[in-house]
Amino acid sequence: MVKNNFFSFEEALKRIEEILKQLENKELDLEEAINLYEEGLKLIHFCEEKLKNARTRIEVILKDKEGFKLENLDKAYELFKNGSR
Amino acid sequence: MVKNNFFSFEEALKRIEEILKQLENKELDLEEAINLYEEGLKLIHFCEEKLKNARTRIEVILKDKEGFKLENLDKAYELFKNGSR
Amino acid sequence: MVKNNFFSFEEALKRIEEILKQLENKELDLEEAINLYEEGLKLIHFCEEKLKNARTRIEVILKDKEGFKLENLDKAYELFKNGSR
Amino acid sequence: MVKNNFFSFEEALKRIEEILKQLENKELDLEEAINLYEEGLKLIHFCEEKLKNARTRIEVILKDKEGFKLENLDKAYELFKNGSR
Amino acid sequence: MVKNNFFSFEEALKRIEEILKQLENKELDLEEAINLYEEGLKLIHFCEEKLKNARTRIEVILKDKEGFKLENLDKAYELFKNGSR
Amino acid sequence: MVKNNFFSFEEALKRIEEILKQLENKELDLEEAINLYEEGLKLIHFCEEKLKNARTRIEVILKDKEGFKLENLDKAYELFKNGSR
Amino acid sequence: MKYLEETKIGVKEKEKLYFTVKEVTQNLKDLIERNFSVLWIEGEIANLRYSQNGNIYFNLIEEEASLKSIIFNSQKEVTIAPYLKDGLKVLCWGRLNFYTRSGECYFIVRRVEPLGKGILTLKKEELIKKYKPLFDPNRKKSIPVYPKKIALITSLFGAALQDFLKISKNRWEVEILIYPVRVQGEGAEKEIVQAIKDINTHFSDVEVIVITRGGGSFEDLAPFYTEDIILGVKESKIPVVSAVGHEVDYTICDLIADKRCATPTAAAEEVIPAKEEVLYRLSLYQKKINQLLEIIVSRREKKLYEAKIELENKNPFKVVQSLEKRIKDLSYRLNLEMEKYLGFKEKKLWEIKNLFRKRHPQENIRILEEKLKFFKNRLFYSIKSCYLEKEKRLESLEKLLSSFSPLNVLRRGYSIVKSYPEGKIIRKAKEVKEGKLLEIYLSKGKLLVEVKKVEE
Repeated sequence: MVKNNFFSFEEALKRIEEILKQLENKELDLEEAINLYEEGLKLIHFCEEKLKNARTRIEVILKDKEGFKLENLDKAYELFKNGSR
Repeated sequence: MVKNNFFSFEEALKRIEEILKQLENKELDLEEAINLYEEGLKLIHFCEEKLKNARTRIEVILKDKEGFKLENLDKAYELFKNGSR
Repeated sequence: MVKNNFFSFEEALKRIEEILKQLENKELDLEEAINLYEEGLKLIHFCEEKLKNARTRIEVILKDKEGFKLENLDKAYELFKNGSR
Repeated sequence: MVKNNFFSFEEALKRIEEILKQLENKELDLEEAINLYEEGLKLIHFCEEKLKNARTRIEVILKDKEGFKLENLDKAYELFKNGSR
Repeated sequence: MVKNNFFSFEEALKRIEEILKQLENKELDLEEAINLYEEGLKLIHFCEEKLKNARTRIEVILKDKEGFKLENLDKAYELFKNGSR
Repeated sequence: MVKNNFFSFEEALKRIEEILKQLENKELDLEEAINLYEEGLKLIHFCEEKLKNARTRIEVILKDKEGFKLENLDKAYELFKNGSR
Repeated sequence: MKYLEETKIGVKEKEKLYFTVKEVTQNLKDLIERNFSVLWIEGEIANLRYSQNGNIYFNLIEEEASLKSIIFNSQKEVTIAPYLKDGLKVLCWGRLNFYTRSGECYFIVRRVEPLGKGILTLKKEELIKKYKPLFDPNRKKSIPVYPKKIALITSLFGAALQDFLKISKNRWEVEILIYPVRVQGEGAEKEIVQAIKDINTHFSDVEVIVITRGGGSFEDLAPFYTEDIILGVKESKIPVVSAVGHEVDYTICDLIADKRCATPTAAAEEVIPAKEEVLYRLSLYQKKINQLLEIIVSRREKKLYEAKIELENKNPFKVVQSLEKRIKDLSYRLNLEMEKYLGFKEKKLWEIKNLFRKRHPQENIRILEEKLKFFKNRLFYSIKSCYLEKEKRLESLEKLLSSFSPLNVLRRGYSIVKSYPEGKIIRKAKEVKEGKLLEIYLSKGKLLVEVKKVEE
């Protein structure tokens, strides 16, 4: 997953909802409707990937935790320092 | 499909309905009636072509989606960026 | 059909109806009656031809439509533009 | 038929009726009666000729109509133009 | 018979009737009576001639009519013109 | 246990609670949620480790002319028993 | 005093000869209540009785003196009430009230302290009263929940230390510094205050100071009721926990400390968190964090799924299909309309044609021909009748004429004689001469004769 940092899952979802709202407009051009649909499909796929990756990452984190060592606390600490600001 | 941007599908549909209404007027000139009919038929044909293209494009999109890869997210991203403006 | 633009089917019909009204007048000169009758006959024939031509033209249009190509959309577009005014 | 435009069929008929009325008057001069008779007969003959011509003309018109050609529309048109005034 | 044009059939008849009236007068001179009578006779003869001529003329007119030519219409017309005044 | 002095158990617990509060926000970014989750899990693990290794140290503060001295309890008892206090 | 009162009356007497009872009692009330607001009175309880409304009535006596006293039910101190009995020496706090209705003075008692022990308690009250702001709960420092280092101020040989250490073992990773002090006897409070000071100065990383000792007599606990303790504890920057004395009695030290525990054991439990508890809490946290993440992720999965379904519902394929149907419909309608239009025109033309056919001039011609024929017949007939008329008339005239003919007499044998060639009718013989030619008309034919002889 290389470029997924450009826009987040939530932004994508918001865009999907926007697309859905636009698709409800009966006056919409067919051409445009198809474009929106395509974009929607791609975004949904993008989100699915994101979620799949998230689940994978959670599993990795949980596994890591089992074999967690104290040395890892450095990392935790840094996370903490960054997070608490 | 080169010049289909000049007038939209919906405009064509509206025009056809207009033609139908005009044709219902029995006092209409024969000459004009035939011209209207010709125009109507051509517009219908135009719409049919449009729809055929739309159908094909949707099919391509759907097929694409099956073989959707993460690389395609670049495209999705661009769509998203453009779309969200 | 060269001079059919001079008067339309409907004008011809109107003229025929006028002739009919004149022919109903018992005081009418025989000479004139015959002239009117001749004119009427010719107009009726003219109208018949017009209708026949119309049918033929419609058939041609329909056939055209089968072999309709996208290039023809230019024409359809112009028809549409003129028509919608 | 050169001078038939000088007086019409109907005028001739009227004259005949007049003649008949005069002839039926018993006081009429013999001389005059004969003159009237002669005139009457001639007028009747004139009318007969007229009717014969009319018959022939109608037949021609009807025959014409069968072989009606588009070129004749010019004539029909002129008739129409004159007639509609 | 030279002078029969001077007076018509009807005038002749009238003269005869006059003669008759004179002849009824018993006092009438024989000579005069005879003169009158003779005049009467002559007049009757005149009338008979007239009648004969008339008959012949009627027949001729009828015959003429059979062989009626268009040129005769001129004459008929003139007759008509004069007659209708 | 090397770096556990960088942040206290209490701070870690506080951070965990903070993370929990943030995670209760349903609108949270997925990405961020997972990061928080990872951080939280690591901190929990850190705390558990800390607790597992916990041991109580007891010392007695002794005051003399030079200042303060820490002694273990047994020795302190002895010193006190010997009547120096 | 007596003199003063007399003078006062004297002044008033100048104005008034006598007082009403009301005036006197009112003056007495003012006098008493103004001069004795709130006061402590020491005495012995006598004639103690409990009223039905909960008020307690008794007399405070000392030798021959007696003061009527009331403890109102609403102001009754619950703890002391059961211990009151006649003969008990007490110190009462309250105010004097003069009742004008009965003319009696009552001591309204608000607080009762048994004498002896009661004096120390009074002292405690006085200290509390004096340092009241220091006891404000809002001033108290919070005790760290997970302290790493705590200091214990106590006697090295007391049971309290043992109790405390026993609990603290295996409870939490904590460093306990013991600062040995005396916890009873003269000057013990000074040692304790010094300990607090030392720890604050030299062991600033200590997070909690615990001052503790077991229960004992009131005298044993005396150091913990001192002003020094109040000031010492107050000065500490490190939060102080006090666990001194009995469970029921609060010492001054208990009151001034940031936290009070009933016993050393309780203090250990309070100050040092239990390992299991924290572990349990951590496991709860872990559960919760997993749950929250699951909620977040599954919520998104659900949302995404719904969006996917919705998008699928809005698949333009459906639009295309409906548009295709519409176009088909339009196409059909267009052809139908055109057919209708042409049909209409054709029908109209056909109707007109029919009408026109009826107006064919052939009919006119036929009528005219017939008329003409009729005229012709009439013409023939009329000329014929004209001719015949004339002929008939002529014939009748002819007949008439012949009937009038003068020659008719001839048939009877008469003749007419005319001169010849003059043709003059001869009526008399003398009109002629011999040899003259005469014409003789007979009934049939005529004769030409010569006159032979004339006879008159």
